[in-house]
Amino acid sequence: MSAANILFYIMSFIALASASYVAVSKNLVRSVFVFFVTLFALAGLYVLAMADFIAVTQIVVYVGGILVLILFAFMLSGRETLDVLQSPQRSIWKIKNLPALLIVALLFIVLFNVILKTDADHLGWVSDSIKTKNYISNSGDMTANIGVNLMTRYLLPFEIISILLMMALVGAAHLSRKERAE
Amino acid sequence: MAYHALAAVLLPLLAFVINCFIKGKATGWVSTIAILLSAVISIIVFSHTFNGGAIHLSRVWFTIGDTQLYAGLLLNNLSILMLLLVNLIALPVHIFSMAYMGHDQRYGRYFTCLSLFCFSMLALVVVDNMVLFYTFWELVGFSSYLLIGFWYKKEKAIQANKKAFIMNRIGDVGLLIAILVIYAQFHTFDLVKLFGQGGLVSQSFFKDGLWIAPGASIPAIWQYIACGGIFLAVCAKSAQFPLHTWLPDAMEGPTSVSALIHAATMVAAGIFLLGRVYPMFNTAELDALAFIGCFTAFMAATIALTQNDLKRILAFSTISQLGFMVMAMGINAYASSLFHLVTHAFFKCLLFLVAGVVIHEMQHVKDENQLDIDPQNILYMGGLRKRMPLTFIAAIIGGAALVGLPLTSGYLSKDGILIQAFEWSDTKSIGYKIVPIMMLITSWLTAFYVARLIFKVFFGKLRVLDVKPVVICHISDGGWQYRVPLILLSLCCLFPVFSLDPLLYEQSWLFKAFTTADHLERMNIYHTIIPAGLNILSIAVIYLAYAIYIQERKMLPFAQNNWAFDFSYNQWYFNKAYNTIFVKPVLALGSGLFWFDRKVVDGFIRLLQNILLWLSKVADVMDRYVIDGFLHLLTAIVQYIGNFVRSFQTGRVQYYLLSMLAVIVAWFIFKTLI
Amino acid sequence: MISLTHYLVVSAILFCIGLYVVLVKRNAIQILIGIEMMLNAAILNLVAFGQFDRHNNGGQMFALFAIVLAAATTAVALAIVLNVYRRYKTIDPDKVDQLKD
Amino acid sequence: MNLLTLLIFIPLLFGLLIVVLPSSLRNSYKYITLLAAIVQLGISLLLYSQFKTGAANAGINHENQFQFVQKLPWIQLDLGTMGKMQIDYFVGIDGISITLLVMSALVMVVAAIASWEITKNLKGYFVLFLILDMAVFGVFCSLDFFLFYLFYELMLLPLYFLIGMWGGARREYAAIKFFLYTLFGSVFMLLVMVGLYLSVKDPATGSHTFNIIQMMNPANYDANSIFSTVNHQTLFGFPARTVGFVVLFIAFAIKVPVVPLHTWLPDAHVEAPTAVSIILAGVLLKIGSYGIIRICMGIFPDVAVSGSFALGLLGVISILYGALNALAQRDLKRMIAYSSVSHMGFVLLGIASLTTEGISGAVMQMVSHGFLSSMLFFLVGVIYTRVHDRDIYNFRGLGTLMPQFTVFVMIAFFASLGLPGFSAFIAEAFTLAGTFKSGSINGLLPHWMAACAALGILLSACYFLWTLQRMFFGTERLKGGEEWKHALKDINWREKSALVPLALMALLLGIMPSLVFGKINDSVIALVDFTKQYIR
Repeated sequence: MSAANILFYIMSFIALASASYVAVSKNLVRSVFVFFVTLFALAGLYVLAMADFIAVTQIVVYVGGILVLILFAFMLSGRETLDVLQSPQRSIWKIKNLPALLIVALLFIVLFNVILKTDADHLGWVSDSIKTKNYISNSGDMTANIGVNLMTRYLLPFEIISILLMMALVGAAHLSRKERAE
Repeated sequence: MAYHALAAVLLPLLAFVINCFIKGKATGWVSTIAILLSAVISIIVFSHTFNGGAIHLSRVWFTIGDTQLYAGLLLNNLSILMLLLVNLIALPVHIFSMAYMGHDQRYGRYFTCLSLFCFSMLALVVVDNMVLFYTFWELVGFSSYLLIGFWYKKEKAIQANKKAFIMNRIGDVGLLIAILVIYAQFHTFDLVKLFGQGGLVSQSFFKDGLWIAPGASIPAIWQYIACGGIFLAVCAKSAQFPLHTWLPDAMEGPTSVSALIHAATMVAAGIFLLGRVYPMFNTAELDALAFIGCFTAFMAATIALTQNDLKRILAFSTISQLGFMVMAMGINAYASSLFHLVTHAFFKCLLFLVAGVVIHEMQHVKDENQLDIDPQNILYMGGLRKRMPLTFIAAIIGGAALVGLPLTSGYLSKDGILIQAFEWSDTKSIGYKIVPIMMLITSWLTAFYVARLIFKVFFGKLRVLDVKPVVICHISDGGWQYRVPLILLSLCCLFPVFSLDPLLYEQSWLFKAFTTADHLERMNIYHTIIPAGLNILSIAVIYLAYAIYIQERKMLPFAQNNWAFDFSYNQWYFNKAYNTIFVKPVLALGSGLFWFDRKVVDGFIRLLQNILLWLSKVADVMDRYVIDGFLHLLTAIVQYIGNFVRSFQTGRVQYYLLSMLAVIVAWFIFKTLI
Repeated sequence: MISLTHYLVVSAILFCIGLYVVLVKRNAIQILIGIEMMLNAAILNLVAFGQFDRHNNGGQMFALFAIVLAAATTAVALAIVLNVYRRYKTIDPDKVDQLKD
Repeated sequence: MNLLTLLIFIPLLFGLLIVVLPSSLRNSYKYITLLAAIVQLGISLLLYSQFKTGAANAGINHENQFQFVQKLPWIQLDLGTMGKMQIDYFVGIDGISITLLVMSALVMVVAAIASWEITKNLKGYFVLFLILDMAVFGVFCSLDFFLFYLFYELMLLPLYFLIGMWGGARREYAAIKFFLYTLFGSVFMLLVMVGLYLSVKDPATGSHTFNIIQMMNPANYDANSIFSTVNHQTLFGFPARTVGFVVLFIAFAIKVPVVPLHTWLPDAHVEAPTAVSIILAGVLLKIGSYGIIRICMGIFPDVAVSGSFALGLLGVISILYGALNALAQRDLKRMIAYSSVSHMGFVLLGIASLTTEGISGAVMQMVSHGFLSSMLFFLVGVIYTRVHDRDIYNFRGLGTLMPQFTVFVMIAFFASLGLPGFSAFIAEAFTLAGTFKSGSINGLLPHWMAACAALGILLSACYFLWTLQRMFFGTERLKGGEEWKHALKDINWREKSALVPLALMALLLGIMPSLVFGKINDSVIALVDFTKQYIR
């Protein structure tokens, strides 16, 4: 077992465990912060999957943007949310959550089954890519390659995404604007 | 003449109808005038048609199927005689009643009923067919019912009239059956066709156990049943054994009624019926008739010996005398029987009217002194001959006629019967001798109780004084309404009315009218010895009674505490016996059948009902717990599922998502598994 | 070289956990977190498969876009959450049951 | 307008009028009902006076001899291979129906007068009363079996409600009992009716028919049908025609009623209001016996002849059994009900004799009993409305308190026990005469039956006289004391107006039986001739 594998298990354990905690926790604040951990662990997994640029972006956008936004929203929603904080429900395994759990478990089984059936490591195009050495190794020049691709091959989606992002930000700003009293 | 007779019959009906709508004293006059006119007419009819051959008048009454029913009059000697007799008896009784019932509140009702009776009785004697005969036969019973129960508040009276009607009904049923047999056999109800000269009945004969008539035949037994039915009818109407017990009880009615109905006319209807249907009977049946009459006569006479009720003594004497007549019919002494019927009607009516006067006066004594006595009880009477001489004389004449002493009408008729009884028994075996001998004894018994009656009532001293020493007594013969009838009837009890020869019954016009034989020689010794012996002994018996009741000598056989006395006093226990043998079992049968009806017939229905109910209950249980239970289970399951599913349907977005996912997962699983 | 299957399994688990959070939580913000988890599970897949496209970098590229889109949606979603809160004084999506004013 | 149709449907018209009238006019309902009954009586008297007699108008099994006939096609369905379904509105009368019509009309008038005492739910009562009225006349007139059955059933329902809603304490029990009994009978009648329908073909049209008169002709039966007269079919191992006869007989015998199917009668009578008792005893019982004559004997004469011994025996048993039961009663109304059983036994006996005297006597008894039982029940009603008690033992000496009433009671009692001069005597005497003659003429009934039945006359005297003596004579003693004494007023003009016609009719028919016999003779002779051919 290589060091990469060990790291992978550690990372994935952290990610899944923290995600689980988010799922079961009744404490909103705590779950938001544990969610950071999940995101960090995921960023680590990206790194292990040879996508260091994505990992960085992940950290910047999520941790820097989304989580801060969430915290803001959380702060702004005020007492209601705190009420929820103050009255933690005792039982975690409530009967009404059972169907959800069941469905989720079933879905997982289905997905797992599909994954096993697919046998992703020996898919046709994956094997081809290994044969033609078209896979990313520990070389370190991938960021440049991403930048070139972004400006050439993926220019149109890139632009559309940027417009979309702008529209979303403008819209979000508009929505969260305080309405005048009428 | 037929229309005259019809008028005589219908006048009392007219009086009845008028009396239904008017009230008060006028009713008495209406009825009396009607009966007076009727009597006058009937005398005219009698004088014209007696011995003049039969008159038959009939009209179609109605048609049933192909049988025509006629309504009509048949006037032959028998009916004309009866028509006259009834009128002659009814007239004095009407006059008597006007005084006797004068103070009764329901005076009008009394005369209404009396007129109804007279109509029915007169119609009964003249009608020409069996259906009408039965009709009026029952109507006289009905009017007698009304009159016995005239004082309807008296418990005894209403018991008596019920008894009278029901016992008469037994006879009616007998008569009805007889009529049915005759109708089925001869297809006609007409009396002339049936019983006339050479009529259908005389053409019928027995052969091979069948009774064969022109046109039909029937098992011979039915001839006997028909005759039995007629006997039953006679026994009921004429108070013969075994249906005699109603007559003494019927004395609860007004005395005038007893005089008319229960002494002279209605009770004679039985004899009249025998006279009408005489050709029906064969020898054996006539013998039975003779024995019935003989036994009844004897029995009633023994009972009369010990009774203390004035009217009851007379009632039993009536039964006894009717027994004589029935016996006479039985021994073929047709004419004598009818002769005795007529003479008896007069003297018995007279005696009853005497009794009426006496009771009336005793009632006065009772009311004026507020005594607690029975005005009819002879033990309280006595010494009345000085206070009411006319009544006394009438009683003596009536009594003498009843005993059959010479110079009275009773002598003529009764001795005739006795003589013929002896002659009849000569033609039979020795056992039949018992009949005339019994009749002889009965005659002497008659003499004794008549003497006892007269001595107790009219001789000695007034025994009311034993109860209360000082009483106010206004006892007299009463007004003209009392005197006239008594005198009239007394005259009719004497021999000249019937025969100019006071000793020979054969010379009587009445006897001749009904005898077909011309030879009236005094054939044998009986004709002399019997009247002589009978009367000598009768006088001895009367002296005996005199000795006992006036001189008050103690005679051993007449002690009042032996079984014979009790037996006689209690009227041979017939009432008790009938009560136990017939009345109670019938009532018990009725109750039993009602029980049967309620428990068994209805119970069966109820059982069915219960079974049905039970079945339905089972079905109900099935339905409720099995079929419905299954449904309930289903619904419970569905409801549970529904409740379970409903918990998702809360309107929460997430649950919708969940269900969508569920479908998707299901699809996945489905695809994966297959 | 870590097996693709491992990534896929981790991603599946993460997706399921995210889904669970979405289904169960009563809080709009938490639901948003659940959605983010599911998105991240998808991104993980993209990234994992992206290893085998060295020239075009398709997987990584779309992972990048997805992250950006997630940011945009989050921004809008949070704005809506704030608005809802302002109107209804709650952020429980169940209780938000009126579309009109 | 056909007089019969008018007669049948006049009550319905008046009933509709009552339905339409508002409740505020409820006091007029009884007058309307009385008016309807009187109009009917008038029409029936008109029919009676126009009724032609003579052998050419005998009726029975000749359709053209019926009078006042109205025949309209009513339901005609083409059933394809099964032929045509033919139901006619077919009414007509012969001698047997005409006297019953007049009797029923008079009884209805009396019943209408007796309805005065009804106080609750007047509209319902009088409407039901008039429907019942219509159905009764329909039954007597209809010559189509389907129509007959329709009216027969139509009678049942109003009666059920009349007993069940306006009756005494146990009215529901009595009503249900009555209903179940009669329904039981009529359901089976329906089966036989359908069987007959499928067996009989109208020779004129060739299709099946419900025509009663066609059913009387043996030639109209299909050879292979269930009730065929030629081929003797069997049903459950019994001859089919016998089964048919017995079933119809049971249906009618329940109505008559014949022992042992009589137990509904005392209960129904005891619980029913007076007017309903009057109709029940006066008219409905006659429908049973009318049905036996018209339907049972008409359609199954062969079985009627062979079964006449059993019929006669039932009649005798009814007479004696009813009379003995009456003897055991304490309830006046119940006693009279049992006496009805006894008296209707004579009807059955007379019919069974199959002689002219017997059947004439039976019809006479039907008419006579119609009047007399109405009178008796009316009289009981008089006492009951005054003190609400009917126990014979609770009264004594009513003769002093109510003299006029007592006179009517005596008339009714003596007329009922067969005192000559009243109709019942003629009826019973000729029934018995016919029965006895039967033994000699056609040999159907043994002689002893008449003799036994004659005992019934004796027993009827016993129970009537006992009641008379117990209740009306003697010194007055009442259970209710002074209170009853005040309540027991003598009868008023209204009651008299109901009683006098009945008493007069009983007397008139007793003196002039030709009023009945004159009209029925030809029909009776025709009926006897019709059945004679089956006597072997």
